[in-house]
Amino acid sequence: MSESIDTPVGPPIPPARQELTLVERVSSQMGISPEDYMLPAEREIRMLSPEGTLLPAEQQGTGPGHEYPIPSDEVLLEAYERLMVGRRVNDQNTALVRQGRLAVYPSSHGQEACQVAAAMCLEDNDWLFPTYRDTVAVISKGVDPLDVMVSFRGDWHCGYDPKEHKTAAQATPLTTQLLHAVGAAHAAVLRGEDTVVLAMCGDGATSEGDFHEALNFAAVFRLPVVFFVQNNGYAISVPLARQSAAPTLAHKAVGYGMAGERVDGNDLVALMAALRRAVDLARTERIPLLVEAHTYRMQAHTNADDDTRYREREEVKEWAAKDPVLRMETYLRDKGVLDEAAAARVSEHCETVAASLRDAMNADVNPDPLEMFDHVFSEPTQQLREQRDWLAEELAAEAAEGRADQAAKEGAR
Amino acid sequence: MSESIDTPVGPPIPPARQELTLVERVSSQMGISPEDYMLPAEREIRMLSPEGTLLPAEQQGTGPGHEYPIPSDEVLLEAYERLMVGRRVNDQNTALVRQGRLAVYPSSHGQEACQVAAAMCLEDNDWLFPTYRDTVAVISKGVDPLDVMVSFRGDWHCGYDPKEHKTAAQATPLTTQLLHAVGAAHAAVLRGEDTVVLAMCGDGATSEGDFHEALNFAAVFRLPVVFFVQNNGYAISVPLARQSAAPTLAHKAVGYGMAGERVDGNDLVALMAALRRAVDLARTERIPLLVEAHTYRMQAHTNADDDTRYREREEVKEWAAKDPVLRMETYLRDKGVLDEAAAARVSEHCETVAASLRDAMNADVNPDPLEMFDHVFSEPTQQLREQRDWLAEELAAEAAEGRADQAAKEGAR
Amino acid sequence: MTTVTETKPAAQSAKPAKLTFAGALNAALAHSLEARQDVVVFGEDVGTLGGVFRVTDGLAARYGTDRCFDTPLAESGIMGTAVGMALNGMRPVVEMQFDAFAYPAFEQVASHLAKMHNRTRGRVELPVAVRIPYGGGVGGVEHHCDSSEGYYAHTPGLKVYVPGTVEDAYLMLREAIDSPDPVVFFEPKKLYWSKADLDLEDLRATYESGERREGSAVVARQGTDVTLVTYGPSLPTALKAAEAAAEDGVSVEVVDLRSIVPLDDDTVCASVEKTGRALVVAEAQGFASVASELVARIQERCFHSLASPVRRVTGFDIPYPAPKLEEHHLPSVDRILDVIDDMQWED
Amino acid sequence: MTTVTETKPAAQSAKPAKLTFAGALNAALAHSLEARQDVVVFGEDVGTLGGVFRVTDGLAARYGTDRCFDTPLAESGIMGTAVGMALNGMRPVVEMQFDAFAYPAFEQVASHLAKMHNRTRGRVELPVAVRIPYGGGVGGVEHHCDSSEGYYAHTPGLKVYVPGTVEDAYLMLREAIDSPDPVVFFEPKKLYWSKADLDLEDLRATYESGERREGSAVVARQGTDVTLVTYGPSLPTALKAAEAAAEDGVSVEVVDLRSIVPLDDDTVCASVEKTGRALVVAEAQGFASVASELVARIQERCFHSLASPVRRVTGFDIPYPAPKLEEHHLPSVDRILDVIDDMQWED
Ligand SMILES: Cc1ncc(C[n+]2csc(CCOP(=O)(O)OP(=O)(O)O)c2C)c(N)n1
Ligand SMILES: Cc1ncc(C[n+]2csc(CCOP(=O)(O)OP(=O)(O)O)c2C)c(N)n1
Ligand SMILES: [Mg+2]
Ligand SMILES: [Mg+2]
Repeated sequence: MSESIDTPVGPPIPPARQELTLVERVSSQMGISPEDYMLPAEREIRMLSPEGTLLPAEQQGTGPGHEYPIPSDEVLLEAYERLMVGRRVNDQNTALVRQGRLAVYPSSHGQEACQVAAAMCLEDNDWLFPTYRDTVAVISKGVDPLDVMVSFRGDWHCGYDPKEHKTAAQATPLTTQLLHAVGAAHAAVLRGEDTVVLAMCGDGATSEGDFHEALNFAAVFRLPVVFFVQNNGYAISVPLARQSAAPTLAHKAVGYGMAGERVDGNDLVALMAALRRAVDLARTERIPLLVEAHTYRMQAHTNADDDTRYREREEVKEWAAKDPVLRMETYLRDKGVLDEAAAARVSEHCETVAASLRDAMNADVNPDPLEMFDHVFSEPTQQLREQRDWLAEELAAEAAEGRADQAAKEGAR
Repeated sequence: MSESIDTPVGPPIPPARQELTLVERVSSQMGISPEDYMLPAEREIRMLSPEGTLLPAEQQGTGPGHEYPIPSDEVLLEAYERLMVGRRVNDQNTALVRQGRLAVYPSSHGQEACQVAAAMCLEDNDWLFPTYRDTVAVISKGVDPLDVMVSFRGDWHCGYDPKEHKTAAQATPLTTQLLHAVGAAHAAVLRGEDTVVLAMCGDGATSEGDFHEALNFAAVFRLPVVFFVQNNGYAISVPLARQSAAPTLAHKAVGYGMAGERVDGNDLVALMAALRRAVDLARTERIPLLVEAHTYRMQAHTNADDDTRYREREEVKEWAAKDPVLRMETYLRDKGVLDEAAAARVSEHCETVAASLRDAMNADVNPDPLEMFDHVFSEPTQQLREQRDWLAEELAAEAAEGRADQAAKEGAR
Repeated sequence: MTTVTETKPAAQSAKPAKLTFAGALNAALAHSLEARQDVVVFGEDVGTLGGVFRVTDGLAARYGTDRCFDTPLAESGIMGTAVGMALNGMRPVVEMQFDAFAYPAFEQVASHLAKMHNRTRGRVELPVAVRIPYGGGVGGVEHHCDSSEGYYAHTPGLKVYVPGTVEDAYLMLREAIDSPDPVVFFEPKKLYWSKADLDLEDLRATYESGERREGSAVVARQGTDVTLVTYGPSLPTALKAAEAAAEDGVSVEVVDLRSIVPLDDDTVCASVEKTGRALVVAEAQGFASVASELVARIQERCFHSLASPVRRVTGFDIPYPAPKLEEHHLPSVDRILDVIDDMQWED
Repeated sequence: MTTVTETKPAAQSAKPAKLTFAGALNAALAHSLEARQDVVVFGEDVGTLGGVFRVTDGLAARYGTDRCFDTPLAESGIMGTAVGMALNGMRPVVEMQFDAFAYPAFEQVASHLAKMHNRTRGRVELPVAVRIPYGGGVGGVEHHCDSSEGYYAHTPGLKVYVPGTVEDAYLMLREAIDSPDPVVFFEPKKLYWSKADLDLEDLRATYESGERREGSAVVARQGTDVTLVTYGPSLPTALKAAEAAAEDGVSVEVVDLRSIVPLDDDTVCASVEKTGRALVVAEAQGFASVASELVARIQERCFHSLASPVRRVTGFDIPYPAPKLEEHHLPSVDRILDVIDDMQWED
């Protein structure tokens, strides 16, 4: 980070006052009114029925200003594979939590279509800003699952290199990462790069002040950020109606002069279509957009949570019927894109990943306690060096005692 | 604050999920679509031309769902008097700052129509939550100008009793008061009172996270709060285009399922009409609303500011032509509501207020330093008592030295 | 009211332990809701769910959803509306779900909650209790284990309470709610499941009899050689260390502060003047912390009674570490014993 | 680099004073913008207006509006985007307009700015400089005069610099911007208009020669009887008090810390071991503050050299008072002299 940047300084921030507002310009290019540009389509975008059949165009919710071309079969097959891996990762990790091998795991079981689409809509140089629940998105972006699990196993806070993977550390303090995403996009724009940044958050997170500040900064500075809200209906126990009285979360775009759209969050085809277009628009027009996906968290918030306290089993069952995995599988099989060979390959891939997770999480890894002092600053201060020495002495004494005890035991034998 | 509340507990918070959303219900009562309910009218509401003539109905910007009856002549005359007093207070205080009698004074010169309407639209039991710039609103609500000036003279932070006047201490940390307003409204609703709360902020303040959280809490809990944004085009030096890319600030209502409206902020008639209706709706429907008034701060941000650095004199001149005082005066004179006698009475009232301000601010008031320890807690802690004693000793020693010096001087004579 | 209940693991106690720390808090909330109509409890997940630690369990059902309710997910919103509610006659008890998640509310706390009474020259009281589950030792992931009491203790206008026993969990939370001043009430997460043989109705009667020990420290264990000053999450560790030291022939007096603001200087100084040595134990990072303040005051006030420098055992000056490392970060019995050992006994 | 420039009022200085504290900061920003392309300066009113204290005056015009620009009015937004920008290769210098207006950014500071390097196991550096005009003594109204360094100094992962001289204003701001770690850089408001006879080009040359005194304290005045440890806004007061004490025959050594984190224990201890007495002076409320830490460390490290307890003169534990009262709140020369008088000289 100490070298200076030698790429030329990028396009200037737009001047304070423009003849046409951004909304007016983009909407008139699209031939629709500014309000129609900003407001989501009347219905959420959906390509597949819950049973996995392609809906007729007029039932997809699309329309003027809300057109979403369906991605190619190739892309969708690739997406399916990641979907399957994601599901397997979720369920393997949940099992490892039960076995006490992981400290915690907030599963995205049920939301994997969102996870996969969020990563796959991006180019290699684009950035992803995920939350604690977005492990599958991080993996889909190309981070090694074992590195991701470092945090959930309790070894260290983040186990991968955010800069290598253009994937920020998974954020726990809600909504804070949206601002980081905006800053990352701003940096790219200042350098004249055409990077797009996708920032993820949940429905509950939209209530935080940082949500407002992030969307507003992105709009005012015209930054290519796609804000992707996974609305799974709950923030731990608190239902959406306690978070918002807006008709939909996508309506929040209007307050920033942004376009908002709603998508069926369990329909991988619709998600891929909508997010890809959002990313394209963000890149070509250099604008932010808001996409809300309506989905469902099938399991409790984390292993520490008991969801029977706040939601009906009936509701959970209803959503099981809309599971994104089956839906996508049916569609691809019916279409002949997913044949037996492909299915077998996918399933093998899933098992390999799961096995490596099991092996790694069952291994005993013990981080070095002295490392606690190494990354507070780029160089430890005098104060930290003294504290490090104190701990080092303690550890040495303990080790010596341990050796003494051991020797005593061995002597006694 | 230590007695328990004996009024019955008020109407329950609405249940988590409702058949119809609030927006759907209210808008269908009004016979318009939810989007038309939430979005501001196409043009800002304006009753008077810049020259002070009543505009024909079709030019007022009103329409279905956006009807604003004009208040009675009596009310408007009363409003005019407060407007004149407000202008006089602003200019007197600015003069006192120049003379070094006040530490600081953020003048609302040019915005007095907003100030007066904000206070006058409320009933006695309604609460006002003002900012540093809203001195005239606080006075219009009935607080003694001399009490308000305690803070600007530097004696203490707030000089009036917020509970007596149902007027919060003027807030400096931007936008924080909007949440206080929401809490105050929530308290009233819980006790079954039909209080309305009006919360004021500037255009810059809408960018803070607290703006979002306040509007959202108010909407989710269905609280009778009118959020009144005085958009004067600048946050110190930063123009509106750097605060928001939305078509108008009133559009921000949509993200909360609220109605937003824009009003000409230099037209006291339109402001009175729009705010009164907002307060009525808030009270009868128990809903929050957002009202944006477009106005202009004619002077620098405060006496410490130099506005020639960031805005053209031409622009200031343009706005001078739209001055709210002249406009209202012309209208009321032309209508025969303001005759010579009334004008003389108003002018006398203004001079009385100004004279009392001058007298009070020119008097030397010195707060007791030991009072610094009295209001940190309801009872000073042991630690504070010790610190108070320390200072008391110091003051006593200084006084003794002063007396000794004095005696020495007198002895020498 | 002078007996001090040590927190013992249930298995070791003679009678079956009845009351948990979390249960005592829950009861204190319930009794407060019953005692005064102006009390309202709100925050994230405190309603239907009963809080992620179940401290508000059953309150919404028993007292109604207008007395105990969930808010949108926004801590500044929770704190700011609590300020407004209190200004308009209510007595809010708000929960910040975890220590680090109170930071978004910091402006509302520092600029309003702490200052309103003073700003308005005493005309407005803000009787708000802010409950913060806090501290480490429970294997929590990042941002869930901060010891943040230092930020609040450093902010004039806030009272700061940290109970370390089940009894105090009940009594001090009721005091916090009844206080006319804002109180930041820290609940050591690792004590939530600690238990004591206490009868709730006795506790309630004690509290309602009007006896108070607000702002006063207690001597949690008598001793003669060295004074160990501590509070909240470190109290059980301190008591264990004192026990162990006794076996080595060092008699440790343990002072449980209970309240950081106000602070009971008299009890602390009386003990240090008696023992001539002092050690402060607290989990938070030590730099510019409550522990620093305690060391500073003790040497300021008891300098000539001190046989050796006042020492401290605190968390290191590092961000709270990952679960597998926290045991090395937190003050431990061994670390305390080492420091006691090192207190110039030859003098 | 060991000469220390005392801040003198222009009228008293022999040569016409050339450089103000604010001017030195402005130059440091300009030279940093010139020295590295990754530096960007942003915040509220820092662009067109040049900042409410004119510290960023002319930067937008000279270096372009993509190097120095105004943001929407949202401090969490400013801090959060700075984190993201730094993560993606920039070197942001952000301004919080006044001390108390940095509080909305507290979560971004405490949970991300301070922790990111550690969270990512050292993989991500966040070279962000946060400029905060701070402290009192300028007749400011409420929320404009907080001494908030304690909050940041208590947060592991942040460096905290507080220059007290015009020379340090320049050198330390450049250090802060070049630091690979986040630095909270406090600018004492009451020193903005203080002046010194310094040549900017000399300063620039000195800095660019690579000589550094990062994190080290300096002895701002030599003395033998008592050590006065201070920093930033209190430095001129401390020097005046030392002058006055000299007239009373007490020789005061003044240590200017310059950097709170990291802290130069060696310089402080060397002085205290020499003088045998220590006094800490700081404007912030004293409870659980940087001053507490200094008192604690001095007694921990120099106990056996101390002839009397380490004392402190700080702001009282009250919200910052209104303009007419601030003179009674702030450490004054007289108050410092009183405490020095009280340091058991008969011993
Ligand atoms: C600032 C902050 N406050 C509170 C929490 C505690 N918390 C963790 S997850 C969560 C609910 C989040 O809900 P949502 O945004 O809908 O995401 P989901 O968990 O449903 O994916 C809460 C309250 C937190 N992590 N950060
Ligand atoms: C949280 C916070 N940040 C910054 C400031 C400093 N400040 C005072 S007024 C102001 C501009 C406010 O603009 P606006 O909201 O439009 O109100 P106006 O002054 O125009 O009435 C700023 C930045 C503040 N008071 N509070
Ligand atoms: Mg959710
Ligand atoms: Mg403005």
